[in-house]
Amino acid sequence: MTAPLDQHLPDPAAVPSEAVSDPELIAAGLAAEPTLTQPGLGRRTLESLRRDPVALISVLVVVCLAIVAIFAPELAPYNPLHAFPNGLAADGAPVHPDSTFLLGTDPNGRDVLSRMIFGARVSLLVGVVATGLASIIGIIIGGIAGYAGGVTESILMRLTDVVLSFPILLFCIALIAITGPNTRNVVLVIAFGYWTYLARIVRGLVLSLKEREFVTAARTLGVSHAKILRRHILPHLVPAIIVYSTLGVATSILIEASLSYLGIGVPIPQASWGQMISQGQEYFQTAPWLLIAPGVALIITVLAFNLAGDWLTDLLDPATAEIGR
Amino acid sequence: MTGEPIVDVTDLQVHFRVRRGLVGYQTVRAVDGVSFTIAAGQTLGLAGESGSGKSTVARSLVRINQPTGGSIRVGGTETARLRGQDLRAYRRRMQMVYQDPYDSLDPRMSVLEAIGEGLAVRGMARAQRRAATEDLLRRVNLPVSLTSRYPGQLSGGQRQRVSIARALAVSPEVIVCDEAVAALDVSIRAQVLNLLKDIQADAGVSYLFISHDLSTLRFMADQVAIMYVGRLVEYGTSSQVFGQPQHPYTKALVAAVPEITATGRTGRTRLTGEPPNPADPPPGCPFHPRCAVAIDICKTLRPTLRRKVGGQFAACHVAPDEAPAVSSQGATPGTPGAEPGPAIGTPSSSEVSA
Amino acid sequence: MTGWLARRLAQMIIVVFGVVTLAFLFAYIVPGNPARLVAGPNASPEAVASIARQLGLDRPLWSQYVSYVGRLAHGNLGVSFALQGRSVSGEIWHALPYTVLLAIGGVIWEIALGIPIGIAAAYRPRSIMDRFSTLGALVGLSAPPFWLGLMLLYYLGYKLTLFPLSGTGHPLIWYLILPTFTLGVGGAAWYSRMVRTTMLEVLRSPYIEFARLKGMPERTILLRHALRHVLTPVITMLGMDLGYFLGGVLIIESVFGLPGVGQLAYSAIDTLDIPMITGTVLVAAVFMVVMSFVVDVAYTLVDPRVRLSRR
Amino acid sequence: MVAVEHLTVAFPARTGGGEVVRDVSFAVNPGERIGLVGESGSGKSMTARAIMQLIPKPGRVASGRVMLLGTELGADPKVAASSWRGTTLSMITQDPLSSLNPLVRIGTQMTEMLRFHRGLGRAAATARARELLASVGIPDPARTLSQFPAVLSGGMRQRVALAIAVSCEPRLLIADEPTTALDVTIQAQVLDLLERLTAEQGSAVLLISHDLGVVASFCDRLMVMYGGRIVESGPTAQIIGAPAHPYTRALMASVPSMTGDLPDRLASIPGSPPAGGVWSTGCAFMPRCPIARAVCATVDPALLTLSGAAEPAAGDGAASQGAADQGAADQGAADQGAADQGAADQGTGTDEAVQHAAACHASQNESWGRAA
Repeated sequence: MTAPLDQHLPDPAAVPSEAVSDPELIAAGLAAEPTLTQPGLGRRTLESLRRDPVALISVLVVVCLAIVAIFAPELAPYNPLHAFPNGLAADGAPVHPDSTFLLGTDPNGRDVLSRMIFGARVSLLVGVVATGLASIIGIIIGGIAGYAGGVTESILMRLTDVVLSFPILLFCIALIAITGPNTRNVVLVIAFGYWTYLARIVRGLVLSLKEREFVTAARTLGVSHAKILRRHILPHLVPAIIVYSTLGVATSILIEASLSYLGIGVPIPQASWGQMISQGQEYFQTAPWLLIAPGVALIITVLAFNLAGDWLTDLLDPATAEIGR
Repeated sequence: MTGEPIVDVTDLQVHFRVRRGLVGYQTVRAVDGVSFTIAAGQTLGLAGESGSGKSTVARSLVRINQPTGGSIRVGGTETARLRGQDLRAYRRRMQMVYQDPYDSLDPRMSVLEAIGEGLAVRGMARAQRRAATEDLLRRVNLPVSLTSRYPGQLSGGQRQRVSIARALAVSPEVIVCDEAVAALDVSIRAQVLNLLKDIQADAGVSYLFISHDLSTLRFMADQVAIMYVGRLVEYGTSSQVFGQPQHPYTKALVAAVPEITATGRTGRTRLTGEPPNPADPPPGCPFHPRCAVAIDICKTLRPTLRRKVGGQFAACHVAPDEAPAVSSQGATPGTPGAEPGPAIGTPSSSEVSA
Repeated sequence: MTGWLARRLAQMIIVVFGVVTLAFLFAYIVPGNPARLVAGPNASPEAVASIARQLGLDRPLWSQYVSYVGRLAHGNLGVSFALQGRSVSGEIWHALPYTVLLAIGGVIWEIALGIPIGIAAAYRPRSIMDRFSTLGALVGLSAPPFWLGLMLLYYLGYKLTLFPLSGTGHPLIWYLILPTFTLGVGGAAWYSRMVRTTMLEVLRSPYIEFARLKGMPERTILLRHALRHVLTPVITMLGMDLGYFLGGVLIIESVFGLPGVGQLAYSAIDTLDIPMITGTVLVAAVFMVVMSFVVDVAYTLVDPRVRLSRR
Repeated sequence: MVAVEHLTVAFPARTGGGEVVRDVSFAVNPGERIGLVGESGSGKSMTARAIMQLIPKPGRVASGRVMLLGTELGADPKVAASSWRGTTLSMITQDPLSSLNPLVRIGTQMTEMLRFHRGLGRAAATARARELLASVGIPDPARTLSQFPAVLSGGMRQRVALAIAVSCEPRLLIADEPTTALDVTIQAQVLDLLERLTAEQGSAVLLISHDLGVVASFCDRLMVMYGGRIVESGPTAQIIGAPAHPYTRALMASVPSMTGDLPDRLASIPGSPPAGGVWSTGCAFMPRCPIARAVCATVDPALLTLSGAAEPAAGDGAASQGAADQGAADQGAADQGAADQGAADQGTGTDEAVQHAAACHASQNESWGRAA
């Protein structure tokens, strides 16, 4: 597999952390003009969706996927696990797409469309839960490392480095091979691989927030550390967390598909896109839809999450707006 | 006007450790033996170039930086080594107004929340905070309608007033203003300076007013201290220091102030060179490489603050000392009751620097 | 800089130790008795016990850890359970050339596709070229690599018979074109996006304005003044990718049937060959750690500002 | 030599813009030192960028033009900007820490310009760069050439930027807040250097600053900007000695002095400068003006020569309220009073340009008796 997407996430922590920041060395430049009154976030969201059709479509796709995933039993035409007798041609080959089976059948005579719909459920569930878990771990570890500094920071960041250096996919595969493939394990190993990126991002943000004058001001007012973290630091992390979680869902879905493709993801006979591709692989000369349908669904899903993440980046500006004015 | 000094800083040292090598450190003496006092209701102006340590002095007074040595007595209480609950209680007595009006207010907190945070620290119940916030806004000449605004909706001058109101929320005895007007436009700067003076007249707070702009200091300060590479080089009343500067560095600073006169730029004394790196200051008097009147001893022996002919203190081998006949009591800068003399000639500052 | 280098090296050693410990713990917390795995399902309890003694499994954990680290220090990764009598390091050594070629090829595709496309997109933002490449980059990012590989095999290999279908042969490069491309295309998409963003940001900076004020032609500004700023993040990403690829790109190897380190690990997992699994995991992790060290050093050499702050 | 004629720079309204520079006209004569003073958002930096034809997007020159030696800049797309930018006109900007490319050696940043504009070879360009660095007071120029900007202090970097800007002996050097980010002693050094270099080469200087003190000590002639317009212009001595516009007066009074008696309070201007780009009709300073009249709210006063400066006898003619030709016409309020054409045309010629002029309804009446 190629480098996972998360490897390329812009990393605020990449800035050399040892750089000296003597307040007196920062020149007393002229202040910029005050920004004009900004409309509320709700109105800005609608406005930017109206101006950006690509973002609108991607958000709609994400919403549709969520609906499909939630109402899979209601939306799917057939039971995804049922092998139809008429689902296989006389020679035992899968049936081409027709009016009965809109996307044809698989080598077991099961309806591909129904399996796709239930596959969406698996993809989203794994993507969202794994990312959520990773975010929580990442925020806690990154936040503590950034705010506490010193030895605590060194220990936590070396720990992060160790996990980061591990070949996560290989590690996941080994773990799952030993513990047995099930959805819970898939979620856990993906979360185990992904929290490090969030931890590094959160640590970088907290480090820079900690040096901001309004945090210093709160400290000199005598505000407690807990209150500073809750009121001055956490709210500024929200945009970054939203953006990187959205991108994280895309990454997690890809990893889940890869694991399932290798046969160690979501266990058979449950439907998963990656596993469908793996199964269709042998039939790609006679039944290309087995390969194309789940592949296209994967691309569209991941693309939609990536585009939504891009749009959120513009809207919330995790790196600058929250640090900016 | 006089009385016990509210702030009495003696031989303040703030050193930073910079990593060198695998386990080694190098010590940077950002502040190296600074002593001064501020009388109640008065203003001490502190001037110096980048890297002189003036902001570090400010930050160690409000305990953002931990002093390495020396004492900071506020209202008679030693505060340099307070921790935990005591430190939080102390913070209320000493507040700070920051340079950058765009960074010193949390962009996600409304004016009410920002000022209310200070009131909450003082223990005020939530119900009373709105009225108290409005009072504070009135004191800094802002309309009370601003309470629900966010910093992004305020101009630089308005933000700086909100910062002042937030500082006032805890009723401090001393406010440290670190380049508090440097980022403001000239016409706004005058408004804020006037406001600070009004507040002082009303509430009797003392200021440590830090600025690189000497004309602003002359307007604001009762006493003035000039810093160069971590130490005071001149210290006296505003009229002594600006009227008859004794240290050659102060003289050059005063001469370099661009005045609004159409007299051109000729015939002024100019400093050559740049301020030294605080991590590696020159031996002897740190100013000697840039000094026009330096003599041999300046290269080896670091001068201590001594009373000079104008009545102020200066750390210079060349500037003539005060004639012994003059009573030192009469010429004490600004606060006759608080004689800073003995506190200044501390042993560490008279040692020959390595 | 030597001080910084020493500290960074110490940091790297700590991380390597962490990785080794994690790999060790992994191998020994695995459910089931490794001795039984070695002895086979039909072995007598006595045989299993004797193998356990041979492997030192009866000793306390810390003592096993010490001898494990001691063996590692001599480059000894142990003996494979599944491939009787063969040393793990020897197997990895045989598989490594394929993985190295694959990794280098993938990185070459990333650079060759990503950087020019990114520059072209930044040169005229919002132009047709920009929009086209942005969309292409996003699709490249979102396509699952195993699916992309299969599609390439199907259309270019099977339908058009332009490329061999899978495995290895002569000339080897012929067999590597599709796998390396599949490997590099996702990264290339990232590179082009990152180059574009960085470039646009740099082009708004005061020093670019100053270069314009100097009257320098736009070409010089782009290639001499702006491009350098793109190189730093590219070096970071390149190094990390290389480190990652060198650990074995399991999916690509398995789609294209290349006998690299990834395949080795995969089949080891199939047979629960613990020494082989930990060996490959360890090798991959060490590549990663070393590359991130190399990247940091390269960073220091490339950017004079970083050099100053890292005394 | 350089003439700015009725220049208006506008940003699209949706970006929160508007006209940030409005109807600005002035001329720079060879070898002249001219100052442009104003607060943030007054349009002074944008005026400079408009001269260099480098207005940041999405801004644009909405009307007016910039003439260089009789040719309009940017009129002929075949004439590359590099034919005059950096050679005839050059500019240094405020932030010395970021105006040099941190990843390019100082030598390259200097020689690339000499090689491109002057066609010098590598060795000749390097030799010239060394001379230039020495002339701006950089110790060890040869070594500095091979270094990166990060090793230099802010003051040293601004010296290098200055050396680059004068390396092709420009006819006009625009210096936009060149010393604002520097310490006061370094500031004086850099200004001295600017003075010496431009005097040696006979270059004119347009010095832009928020600090009236800096500009007054350096320039022969001043222009004061407020709300995108020039509100007062004239010889330095006349403006400093007898400021005509209430804004200029207030600006001078709000800066504490180093000499003389200390006031208890500083004279301050109430309110804040306009947020930039969005103006009501009438004088932009009106809301803050202590001497505003009814007419100030509706008619934007034109920049009129104060006849009192040149010909005291004719003072009354120019000083009539609303004596604005362009301003009144633009606002559709030409009936506000008879325009004195001769005095109203602040013009671009040498003679008019050095006369004291102000854009204020009230002060044109009242102040001149006092000044004369």
